[in-house]
Amino acid sequence: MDTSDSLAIDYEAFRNEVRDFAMTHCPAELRQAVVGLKKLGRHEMLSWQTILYANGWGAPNWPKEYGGTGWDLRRRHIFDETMAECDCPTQPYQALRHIAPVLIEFGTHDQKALYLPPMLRGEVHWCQGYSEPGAGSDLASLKTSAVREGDEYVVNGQKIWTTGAHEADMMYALVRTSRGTRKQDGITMLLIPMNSAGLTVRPIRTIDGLHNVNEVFFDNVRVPVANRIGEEGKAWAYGKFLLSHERLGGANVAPLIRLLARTRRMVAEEYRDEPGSSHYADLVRRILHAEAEIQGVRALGRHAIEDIVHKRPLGTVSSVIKLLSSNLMQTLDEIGLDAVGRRVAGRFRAVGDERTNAGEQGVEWLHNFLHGRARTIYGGSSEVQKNLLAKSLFGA
Amino acid sequence: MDTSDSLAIDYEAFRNEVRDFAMTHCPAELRQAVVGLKKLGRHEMLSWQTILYANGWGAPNWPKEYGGTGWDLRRRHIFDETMAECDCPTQPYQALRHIAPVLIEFGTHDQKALYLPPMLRGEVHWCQGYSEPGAGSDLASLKTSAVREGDEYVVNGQKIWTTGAHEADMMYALVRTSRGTRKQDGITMLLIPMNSAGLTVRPIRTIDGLHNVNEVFFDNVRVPVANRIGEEGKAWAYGKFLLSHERLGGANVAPLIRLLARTRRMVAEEYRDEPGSSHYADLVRRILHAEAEIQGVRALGRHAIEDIVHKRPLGTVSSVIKLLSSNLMQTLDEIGLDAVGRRVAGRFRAVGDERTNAGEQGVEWLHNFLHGRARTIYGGSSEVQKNLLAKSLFGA
Amino acid sequence: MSFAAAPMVPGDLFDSAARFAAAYDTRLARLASLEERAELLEEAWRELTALGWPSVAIPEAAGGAGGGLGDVAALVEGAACSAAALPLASVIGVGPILLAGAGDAGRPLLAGIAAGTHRVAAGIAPIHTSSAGSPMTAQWVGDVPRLSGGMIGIECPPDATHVLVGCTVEGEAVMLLLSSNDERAAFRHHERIDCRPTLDIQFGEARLLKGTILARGRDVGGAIERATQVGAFLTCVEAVAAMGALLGQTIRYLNERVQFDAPLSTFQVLRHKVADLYVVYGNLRAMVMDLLDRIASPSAWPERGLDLAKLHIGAASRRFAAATIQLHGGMGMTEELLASRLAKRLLMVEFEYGGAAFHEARLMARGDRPDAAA
Amino acid sequence: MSFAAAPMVPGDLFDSAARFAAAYDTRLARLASLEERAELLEEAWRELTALGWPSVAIPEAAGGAGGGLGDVAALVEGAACSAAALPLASVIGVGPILLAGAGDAGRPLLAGIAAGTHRVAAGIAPIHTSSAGSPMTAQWVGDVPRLSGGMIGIECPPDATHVLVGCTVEGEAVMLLLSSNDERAAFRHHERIDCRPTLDIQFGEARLLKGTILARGRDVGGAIERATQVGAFLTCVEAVAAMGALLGQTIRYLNERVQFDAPLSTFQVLRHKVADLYVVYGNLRAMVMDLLDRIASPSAWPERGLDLAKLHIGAASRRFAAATIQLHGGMGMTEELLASRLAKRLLMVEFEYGGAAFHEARLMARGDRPDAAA
Repeated sequence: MDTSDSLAIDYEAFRNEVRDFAMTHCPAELRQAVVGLKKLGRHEMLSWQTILYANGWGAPNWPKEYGGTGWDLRRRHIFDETMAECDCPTQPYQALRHIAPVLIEFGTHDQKALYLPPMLRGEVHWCQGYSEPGAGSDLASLKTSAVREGDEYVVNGQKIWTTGAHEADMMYALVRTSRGTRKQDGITMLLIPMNSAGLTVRPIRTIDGLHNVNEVFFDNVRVPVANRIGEEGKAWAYGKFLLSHERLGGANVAPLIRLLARTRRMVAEEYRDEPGSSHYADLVRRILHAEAEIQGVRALGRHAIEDIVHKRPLGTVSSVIKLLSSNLMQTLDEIGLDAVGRRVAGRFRAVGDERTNAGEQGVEWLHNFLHGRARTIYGGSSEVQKNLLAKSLFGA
Repeated sequence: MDTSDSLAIDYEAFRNEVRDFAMTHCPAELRQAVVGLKKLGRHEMLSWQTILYANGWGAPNWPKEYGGTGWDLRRRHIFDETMAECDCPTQPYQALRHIAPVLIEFGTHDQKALYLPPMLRGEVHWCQGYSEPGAGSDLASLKTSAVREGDEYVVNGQKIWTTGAHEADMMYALVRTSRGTRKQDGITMLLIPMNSAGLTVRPIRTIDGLHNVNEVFFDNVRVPVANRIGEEGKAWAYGKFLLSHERLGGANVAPLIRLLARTRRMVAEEYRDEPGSSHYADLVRRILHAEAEIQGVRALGRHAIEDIVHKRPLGTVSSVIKLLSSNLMQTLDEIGLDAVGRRVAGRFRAVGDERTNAGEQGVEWLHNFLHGRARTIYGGSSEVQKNLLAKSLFGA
Repeated sequence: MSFAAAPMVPGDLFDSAARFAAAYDTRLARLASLEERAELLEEAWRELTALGWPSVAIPEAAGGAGGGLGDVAALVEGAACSAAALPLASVIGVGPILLAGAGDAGRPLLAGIAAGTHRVAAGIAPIHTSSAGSPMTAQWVGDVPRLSGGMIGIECPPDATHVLVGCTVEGEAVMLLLSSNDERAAFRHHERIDCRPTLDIQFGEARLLKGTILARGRDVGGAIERATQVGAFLTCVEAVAAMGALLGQTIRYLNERVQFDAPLSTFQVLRHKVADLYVVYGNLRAMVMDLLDRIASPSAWPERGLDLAKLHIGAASRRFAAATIQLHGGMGMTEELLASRLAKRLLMVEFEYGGAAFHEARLMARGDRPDAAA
Repeated sequence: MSFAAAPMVPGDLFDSAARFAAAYDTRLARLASLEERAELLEEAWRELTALGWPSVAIPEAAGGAGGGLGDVAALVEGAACSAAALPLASVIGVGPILLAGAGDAGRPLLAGIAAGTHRVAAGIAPIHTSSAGSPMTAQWVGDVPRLSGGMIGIECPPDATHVLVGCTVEGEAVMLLLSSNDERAAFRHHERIDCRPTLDIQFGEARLLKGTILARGRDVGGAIERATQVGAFLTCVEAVAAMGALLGQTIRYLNERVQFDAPLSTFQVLRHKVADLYVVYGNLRAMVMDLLDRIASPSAWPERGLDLAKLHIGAASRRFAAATIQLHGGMGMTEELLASRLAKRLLMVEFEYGGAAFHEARLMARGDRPDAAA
């Protein structure tokens, strides 16, 4: 992070530059899909990545020497906010934000040279192999095993909830190479090609009826030792590094603000013919309360970024932001359900048209509601966040 | 309980008899005080008890041989419901419902002869000495000690939250006479005259600004051994007996129904000039939801009474009823606060008029709200009830 | 020993419906394609017709079993324990009650249903029209009703033969009967959020529907009102049944699932959340059982009680579903899990037979008048 | 190490107000009688006047300290940590802002306040009238305002010398100044639910108030609006301060209190409830700090942001108070406990400077227009 030149930077000019680029270079159909709350897959995400790369913005969070922008935290934050405001898709975060920083910190020279450039160019799609059937919130309980045989690891076991596994080229996975006294010991990180022999992807039909996540089975999958990140058995520390690196992902409240505006618009539209109904008033009231809370989250995010810039301790703010954001998104999802439900809940899927994004106008709010239930589960469930907060509040 | 003649009883005729009696014999000023959510003290409760006694209804829950009515459970339930519907005060429950059944079951002949008749006639006011500063939900942790010296116990320690201690003649108290391996052992029940030397009552000003409860200090208070109920050190069992005896106190939902009607009336009155306001609609909606839930609680109570009558196991229904009733009362209290608050919260106590029940019209709803916070604390806090339920639901 | 929900309407009907629905649900859960699911539902409907379910509430004189609402409730409750994707309540409960308003004119249709030759979807105008979109409107042209707009989300048995429409034409209650291939209307089929089959009917601009009037007048109006309330009530029955089943699933899951080296059921916050759900369930279960008792006594139809129940259960079902999905963690997001399907069944409750706005408006219009007797 | 709330506006003013208020609060909590409490509050007001607090926001030209809203906020925040029963925000914050709208005519009064010779209660018609009861109405009789009805619940310093009234007479904004013993009005004194002194003014049927006009016109209207929003904002500052203090009290209590042989702070449900409260507190604290920043930049008065904040914090304060009382068990019911007094302070928040209905109506009337700059 280059705070040295922070004073010299005109952040408002930067914001305008990003906005102009987004509005002129992001394809209309992509922005339309984002506005319509549609699911984005490999193709959409990689094509947008290619465009950003061409402008030198492939990796806002990487140092310049690896082809990143080298931006300071404030500019990264402005970039994220503005892109979200302009309804641009998110970049392939599993590659750029999750595994790349780990590679840059702990990878070998060869690994960086092999994997980073294709990520930048939007040529390779990555997925994350962490969760297992018996290891969700309690990730350290993972059991998928990797046994070393010569220059290879032989991997056996199962991953679950693997977003995008069916479209991915590569997976970065946590596997168990030994059992220590602490279950956090003996965990190793491997980069696994998805076309490896013995690797099977099975779609999970989620509650929204769509296919977003998968189970991934490993049956004697052989992975070269050269694909191991860092030391054997030390990957828990890399995971923690990643966590601290991404701890302010939640500070980008632009998606929340965008959903707020969209919800308000939709409710006004849906109740166009009943402006005096007490249910409309009730929905508007709930939107106002959500807006008020979002004011606070936005300020929390800004304060946190300033704390990082000024090297003040962050404390538990990332947990607070995660809890607030996930709850607020669900609040808005629920307002969405309430507004369109009477018209659309009885017509969720049209017989004779099973395309993912087909269906009655407004049905995306139901998908959103269902899909959004996971917001308080993934990325550290609300229960886990509250355990963390309580520990800090009570001093034990 | 005489279920033998249940089939022969005309319960509707009984209900009418109770209603007629209540409407003709309960003094208007008493019923007015109940309607106005006023605090009732010793005088009000005992005067009503005297009237009921004169009609042979002094103790609806006692067997006939002790001067009770000998009614079956259904009639007792109808009696309670109807009295509440008619806005009659509750009878002195600490005497009639709490200590009397214990006396009848475990007391000596002399104790019964000495204490029961004055209770019936409304001559003696009782209070309960259970809670201590370190023993609230965890009652068995009580520390007030009683050491035997000849024919007396010498009592030292402190009770807290003692309702009506400042107006009471007698206290039934749990004290510790020894320490066993289980902390439930070594607890003894004593009947203690409130005018004993060394006994001090200190008022607690509660959050509603009123004086309802007290601290009671024991400084070498000497209590005759003749005032001990049952065996020394066995009182935990008597407490449990009492609990099972009173476990359906909550089945009388008449107070809840009465508060519902009163809340509805008050809200309509308070918003008389703003019938179209969305806040009025919101309050009415909340009242409707409360009414719906009360339908369920009422049915739960009725089902539970039938279960007892037919000797079916009750399970956890008393916890369910307690949780629902206390929450619903608080919901209605809160609607009350919302409706009158803008007019009365800024004028809570009038300078120059400190009488308990003085103040702006409607201020009783604020008292009620504040006082009502304790509903989910006393008589088994909501947290304790949920622990009990969970144990039953999970089988451990 | 841990929790198992006790039926509200126990007996053979409940048991056989529960078994039947569980078996089909297991098969249905494996199928992703709408076409395959529709085929399986058709098979299920044939089987339950053979079991005589559609005739359970039809008078003996019309060839039915002459049962009451309690029998329908027992079947509906049993099936709801597995979130059965079948329009049972509306077809075997609401339909016959609506038809009863047609008097003799409805007799042949009732007989057809009882015989298994007719499968009838029952649409009720105020329930199945949405104020957003193009709600149905109707005028008289002489003696012929002219309909515009349409109706949406009508529950529909597999391969329906007829659609019954209860509506109002210029203030007069009218019952129309359309063949399911009537060319004067456009029919469109959907799955609801809980996977049940539904039907939209669009009449377009102004469609003259000659020969569709089955009955009209005051009895029809009464039947529409009664059918609406029975639909709402059976929805409540299903909601409580689904809650009980979901609670059982949740408790079992938390007892079995280990995280941080202990079963989830040892974590106090999760225990209390389950206790909260149990309290909600216990309250609503008692409410519904009580309403069933009151309904059984014909002198005191609990009009207000039914509206209150439906008003409240819609919102309660939503919260119940959300809480149980959260308690199941990631597993709660899998459609293949019975718990998720039960949760989706609960999400639908608010939108069936009148949502909160509908019942609130009725209650407010009626004032605080209590039901005839308690 | 466990939680301690960090001030939003740290510095000497905060520290001295916190110390001052804590000392008086300890003494006040022991007094049950309204008369004794009133005497102590009078002593406190004399002392804080000697410390110069009433003059903090008064321009130097009028003999004040020339401070800004930040200084007022610091004092108010410090005092709110002990739920001080003093009308600080309204007297030292809202009053001077209202008076500023009177221009030169207000100067002598401002000087009197700065000098400590005047104690002024500030009533604002739309805030301090209740639509239930007899709201104030006003007409012109020539150049003299004729007032009927009255105003209620105006925060009032001990032994007030004057009452300032901002209101509208036939569409024109007017500022009236009444002596506190003006015989044309009836004054009645109360304690609020949080023990602060308040004043009701009743004008009865139709009272001619000759010689009371301090100023009239557009600037007065602007000052009334500004004073209302500042009052609401300072209420939010107090609410957040009270929440922080209450959270600290609650955590300490749970760490110390043993039940079932373990400190209460070891029970997971209680831990999570406290975590929930902390999240609410953290959010509102950031919101209020952000608003203070935006207020400090005069080009972008955050009109919408302030309305949203007050709308939300009223309801949040209620829930916060209820939850902490429950967490304190029986202890939460004792008025002698600081936590109870903080909780009662929070209960009052919804009813100060416009409740939810007031701010909702403003927000809806204004549409979705955002503040000038974020």
